Amino acid sequence: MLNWITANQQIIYIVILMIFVGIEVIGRVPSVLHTPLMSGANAIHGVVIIGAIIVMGQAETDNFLALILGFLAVILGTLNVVGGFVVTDRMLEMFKKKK
Amino acid sequence: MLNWITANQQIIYIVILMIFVGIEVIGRVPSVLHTPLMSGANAIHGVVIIGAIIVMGQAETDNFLALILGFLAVILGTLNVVGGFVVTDRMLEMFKKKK
Amino acid sequence: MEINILTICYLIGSITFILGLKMLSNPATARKGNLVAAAGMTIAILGTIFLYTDEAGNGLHNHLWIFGGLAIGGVIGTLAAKKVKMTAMPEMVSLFNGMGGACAALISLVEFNHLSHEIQLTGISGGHEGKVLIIALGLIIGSVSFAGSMIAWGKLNGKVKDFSFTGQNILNLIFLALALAAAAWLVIDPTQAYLLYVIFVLSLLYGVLFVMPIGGADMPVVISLLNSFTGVAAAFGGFLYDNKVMLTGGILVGAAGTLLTMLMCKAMNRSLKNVLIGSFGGNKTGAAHDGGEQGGHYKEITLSDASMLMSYANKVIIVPGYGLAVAQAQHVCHELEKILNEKGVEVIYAIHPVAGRMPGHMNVLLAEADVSYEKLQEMEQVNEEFKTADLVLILGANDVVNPAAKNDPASPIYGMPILEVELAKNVIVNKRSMKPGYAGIENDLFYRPKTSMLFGDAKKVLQDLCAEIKTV
Amino acid sequence: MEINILTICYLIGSITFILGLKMLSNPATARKGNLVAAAGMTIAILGTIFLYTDEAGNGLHNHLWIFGGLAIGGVIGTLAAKKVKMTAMPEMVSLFNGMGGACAALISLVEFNHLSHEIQLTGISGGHEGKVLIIALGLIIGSVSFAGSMIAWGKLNGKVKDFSFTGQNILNLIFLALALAAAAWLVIDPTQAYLLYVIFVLSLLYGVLFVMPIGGADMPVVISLLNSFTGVAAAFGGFLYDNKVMLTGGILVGAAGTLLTMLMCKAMNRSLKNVLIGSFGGNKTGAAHDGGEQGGHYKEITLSDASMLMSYANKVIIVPGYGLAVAQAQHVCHELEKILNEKGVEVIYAIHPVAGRMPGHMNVLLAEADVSYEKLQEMEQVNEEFKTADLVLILGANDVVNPAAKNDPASPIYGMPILEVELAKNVIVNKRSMKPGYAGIENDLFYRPKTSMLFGDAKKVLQDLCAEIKTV
Ligand SMILES: NC(=O)c1ccc[n+]([C@@H]2O[C@H](COP(=O)([O-])OP(=O)(O)OC[C@H]3O[C@@H](n4cnc5c(N)ncnc54)[C@H](OP(=O)(O)O)[C@@H]3O)[C@@H](O)[C@H]2O)c1
Ligand SMILES: NC(=O)c1ccc[n+]([C@@H]2O[C@H](COP(=O)([O-])OP(=O)(O)OC[C@H]3O[C@@H](n4cnc5c(N)ncnc54)[C@H](OP(=O)(O)O)[C@@H]3O)[C@@H](O)[C@H]2O)c1
Repeated sequence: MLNWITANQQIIYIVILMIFVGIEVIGRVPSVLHTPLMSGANAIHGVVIIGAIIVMGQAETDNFLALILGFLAVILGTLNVVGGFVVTDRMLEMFKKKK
Repeated sequence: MLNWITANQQIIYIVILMIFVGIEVIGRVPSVLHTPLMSGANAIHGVVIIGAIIVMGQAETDNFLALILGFLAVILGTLNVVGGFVVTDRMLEMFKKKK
Repeated sequence: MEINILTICYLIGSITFILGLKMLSNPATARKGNLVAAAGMTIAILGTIFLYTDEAGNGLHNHLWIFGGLAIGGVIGTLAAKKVKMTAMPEMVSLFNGMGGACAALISLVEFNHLSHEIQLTGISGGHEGKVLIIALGLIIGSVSFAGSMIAWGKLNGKVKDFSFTGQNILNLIFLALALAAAAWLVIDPTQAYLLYVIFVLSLLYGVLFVMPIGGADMPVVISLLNSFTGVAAAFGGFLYDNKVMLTGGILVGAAGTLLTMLMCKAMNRSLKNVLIGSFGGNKTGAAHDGGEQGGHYKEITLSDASMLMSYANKVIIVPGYGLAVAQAQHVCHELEKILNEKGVEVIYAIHPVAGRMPGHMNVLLAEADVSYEKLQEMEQVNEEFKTADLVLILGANDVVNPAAKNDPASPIYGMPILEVELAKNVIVNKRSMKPGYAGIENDLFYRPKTSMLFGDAKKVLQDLCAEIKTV
Repeated sequence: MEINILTICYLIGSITFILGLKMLSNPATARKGNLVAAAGMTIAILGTIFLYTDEAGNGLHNHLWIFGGLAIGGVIGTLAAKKVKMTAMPEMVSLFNGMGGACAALISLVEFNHLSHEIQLTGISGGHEGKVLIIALGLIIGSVSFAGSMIAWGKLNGKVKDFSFTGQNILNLIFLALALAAAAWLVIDPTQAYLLYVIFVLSLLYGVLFVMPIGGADMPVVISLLNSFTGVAAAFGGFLYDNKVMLTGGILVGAAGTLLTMLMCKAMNRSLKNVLIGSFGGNKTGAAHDGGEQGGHYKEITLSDASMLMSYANKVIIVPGYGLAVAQAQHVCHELEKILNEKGVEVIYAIHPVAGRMPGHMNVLLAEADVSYEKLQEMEQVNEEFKTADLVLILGANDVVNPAAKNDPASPIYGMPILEVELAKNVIVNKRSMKPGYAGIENDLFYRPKTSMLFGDAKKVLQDLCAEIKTV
C-alpha cells in the first residue's frame, strides 16, 4: 500500500489537482446555467468512448463477444458524446441575447 | 523533444493543472486582501528551503564551499518561510473583526 | 513518434475540457465553451483511432466497425438531440448519461474477458489484483449510473412512477454491499469469472432501487449526481488503460458534477441527503393538507375584472412557475404579453432561480415561445422593480412567492430567497385550486388583502384573458 | 518505507498550500489559511530532514548545520517580522522574497559544482543537458528575483532613488539575452564552469536595472511580480530534485502570483506593461502641471469654520489617502473621531481599494491606530451613504476622489471607480498645496462649489482641529 503510493505519486497528484480544478472552475456558476453545465459535463464524461474504441480496435476478428460488446460500447459512447454536446448547444442557444 | 513529452507527460499534467489551480483559487480575492495574499504566497515559495536542506545534508564534510553556501541557503530559505508566515499573520490580525 | 503525437492530442483534450467547463459556467462564454470541449473531444477520439498503439507497438484494427459505431451513434445522437422538445431536455441528458454509464460497464465486461483468457492461457492468477479491482469498480459504478439514469429518464417522461416500501434504504445498502463483496472476492480469485455477472446484476438492481423512491421533481438533482458517477466510471477507464485524457476528463466531471449537485440542492434550500432519502424531512404527506383547512379567507376575481386591471395598468410583472410548464401555456403567455404591449402596457417576467422543476426551466420554457431574453429578469433585479408595478400576475407559481420563506423560521423553505411580489399594488394568482406546490406547504400570500385568485388551468385562463382583453 | 512516508508528507504539503492559498483569498478564513500553509510547510521540512534518502538509500547528514541554519533563520525571521512597523510590511515582504530568490540561486551554484566534479571524475560531459538547463534557469530567475527584491526594498524605505536613462530597456534586454545565451552555451559544454558565474552576474545586473526605473509607488506590483518569479525558481528546484512539493508549491505561487499582479494592476486601472515600462503612458511630467494653472477658482476654509461645521454635523465621512500615511497622522485622526463621537457626531471612514500605495494600506494604517474595523466601509457600500452625510473630510487623498475618472474619457484614470464624495452636503479637502497626486493629474473636485480647501500637513491640521473642536 505505502509502496504503491510512492510508485503512483504522480497519478495521485494528477487526481487530486483535477479534483481541485473541477471544483474551483465551476464555483461561480449562476443557477440559471446549472442545467446546461450539467449537460456539458455529461458530454465530457463521454470521453469513456476512447476506452470503447480501444476495446473495439484490439478485439480479435473471431472473438464475437468482444466485437459485439465493443461495437455496442462505441455506439453508446458516441451517443453520449455527440448527443451531449448537441443538446447542450441547443440549450445554450436559448440563453443568447437577442439583440 | 517529442519523446520527452511522452516520458514526462505526468509532470506536464501536474504543472498545467497546478497553474489552473493557482489561477482559479485566488480568482475571487477582494482587493483589500491583495497584500496579505501576496505575503502568504511569498511564504509558500519558501518551500525552496527543502532544496537547501538537501544540498546541506548531502554536502561532504570537507567540501567547504558546499557547506558554506548550503548553510547560507538554509538560513535564507528559513528567513523566507518563517518571516513570510509571521508577517502575513500579523497583517491578517488587523483584518479580524473586533467585536 | 505516433505515440508522442497522441500524448499531445490527449493533453489538448484535457485542457479543452477544463477550459470548456470554465467557460460553460459563465453566461457570456457558455456556448463557446461547449464547442471548445467538443473540439478537444474530437481531437482525442481521432487521435486514438489513428495513433494508438499497444505496448508491442501494434495499432488498432477493426476500423470499419469503429467508424460504423461512430456513425450510428453520431446520427442517432444528433437527431435525438435536435428533435427533442426544449422542455424534455433533462430527460435527454439523463438518457445520454445512461449511455455513458453503459459504455463504461461494457468496457469492463470485455476487458475482464480478455483477462480471463490470459489467466487461462498462462495459468497465473496472481498479480492481476489492481487490474481486476479497477475493472470491478468501473463495472459497479457504470452499471449503477446506467440503471439509475434509465429510471430517472422514465420518471421525467412519466413512464415510471414513484415506488417505495419500508426498509428500502436498507435493502439498497445490502445490494451495494453484496456487489462490493463480490468484487473483493473476484480480486482475490479472478478465476471465478461468473462473479463479474453477479456484480453486474447487483449493481443494476442497486441503481434501480436507489432512484425509484425519489420524487420526480427531484430528478434534476439525481441526474446531476449520476452524471458525476459516470465521470468517475470514465476515470476508472483511464486507470485501466493508463489513459490520461479519460482519467482527467472523468475526474473533472466527477468533481464538478458533485459540486454542481450540491449547488443545485442549495438553490432549493435543501441538503443532498434530504433529496436522496427523504422528501422535505419526510413529512410531505403530513404538511400537504388541502386548501381551505387553514380557515383563512381568500378573494376571487372574475376574468373580466382581471382583464380590466391588466389593460389599464402601466406595468405588469408576470411570475411564471411550474404550473405554466405543466399546462404548456408558454405560447399563450407570450400572446398575452404582445396584446398588452399593443395596449401600451409594459410587461416583464420575474424569473426565480428554482421556479419549475429544473434550473433554468422558465428560461427554456419562455425561450421556446420566443419571449425575448431582455424581458426575463433575475430575482435580484426584479425584486427592486416590484414596487414600480401596478400588477403582478402569478402563473402556476407557488413556493417561489411564499412569504413563509422570509417570515416563518419553522417553515421547511425558510431561508430561501423569494420574489417579493407584495411590493406591487395588486397581485393576481392563477392556479387550479388552493392545493400546495412542490414543498407541500400552505402559502399565506393567497390570503393577503392585495391578492386575488383566478382559478383554472393556466392555458385555458390565459386564452380567455387574451380574448377578453382584445375586446376591452 | 521512509521514502513512502516522505511522499505522503509532501502530498500533505502540496494540499495545504492549495487550501491555504484558497483560504487566504477570503477575509473570513484568511488567517487560518496562513496557518494551514505554515503547518504543511513544517511537515514537509521535518519530513525532508528525517526521511529523505538519495537513490543509493543514504539519508541526509550534517544535521547540526541544518538545524543551526534553521534556528538562525527562524529567530531572525521571527524577530524581523514581529518588530517591523505595520506600514513597512511591504518592504519586509520584499526582503523575504529576495531571500527566497537568493536561496534558489545558491542551490543552483552548489548543484552545478557537484555536477562539475562528477563530470571531471567520469570524464563524460554528455547526457547532462536537462540538469544543466534546469540549474541555469533556476540560477537566472533566482538571481533576478533576489536583486530585484533588494532594489524594491531599498526604494520602499527610501534608500534607493528612481534612476533611468534612455535606452535602459534595451540594455536590460541585452543583459537578459546574454545570460540566456551563456546558459545555452553551458548546456552544450558543461565543462565551461566559469560560465555559471557569468550567468549569475548578468542576472543580478538585469534584476537591478529592471526595477531601478520603476517609481516607488509601483513597488507593490513589482514585488508581487518578483514573488511569482521566486515561485518559478522554487519549481525549478522541484524539477532538479524530482521533488513534488517544491514543484507544486513553486508553480502554485508562480501562477497565483502572476494573476495577483494583474489583479493589482487592474484595481489601479493600469496594465502591467504600463507599470513596468512607462509611468501613465509616459506623459507624467507633461500632465503634472502645478495647481492654479487651470485658472479655476477654489475656496479656502479657516480652521475654526471647519471645526464648527464638523461639530454641528450629524454624520461625517472621512476619506483617508496617501497623504495621511505620509504625515503619519493616523493616531490624531482616531483622536478626532473620538472627540466628534463624544459630541454625538457619527463618524465613518470610506476606504477606496487603491487609496495609499499598497492594497489594504488604509486598513493597515487605521488598524494601527486602533480604529475599529466596523467603521471602515468599502467603496461600494459607502458610495450609497455619501448622500446621508453632512460633511466629507478628505485627508491627503486625491486620485481616488477625482471625478475625471467618471467624466473625462481622455483622463489616464478614466474608468477607475471612485468615491463619490460630491453626493454629500459639504466637502473639506486637506492637503498641503494644489499639487496633484500619484497619477499626476489635476483634480476638478477642488474647484467645485461644494468643496473647501484646508491647506497644511495632515498631522498638524488634525491636531489643530482637535484642539479647536474641544473648545466649541
Ligand atoms: N427549479 C429547480 O431546479 C427545481 C428542481 C426540483 C424542485 N424544485 C422546487 O420546485 C418548486 C418550484 O416552485 P414553483 O413556484 O415554480 O412551483 P410550485 O411551488 O411547485 O407550485 C406550482 C403550482 O402550480 C399549480 N399548477 C399545477 N398545474 C397547473 C395548471 N395546469 N395550471 C395552473 N396552475 C397549475 C399548482 O397548484 P394547483 O394544483 O392548485 O393548480 C402548484 O401550486 C420549489 O419548491 C423548488 O424548490 C425546483
Ligand atoms: N493602493 C495601491 O495598491 C496602490 C499602489 C500603487 C499606486 N497606487 C495609486 O495611488 C493613488 C492613491 O490615491 P490617493 O488618493 O490615496 O493618493 P494620491 O492621489 O497619491 O494623493 C495623495 C495626496 O496627498 C497629499 N499629501 C501628501 N503628503 C501630505 C501630507 N503630509 N499632509 C497632507 N496631504 C498630503 C498630496 O497633495 P499635496 O502634495 O498637495 O499635499 C497628494 O495629492 C491612486 O492613483 C492609485 O492608483 C495605489
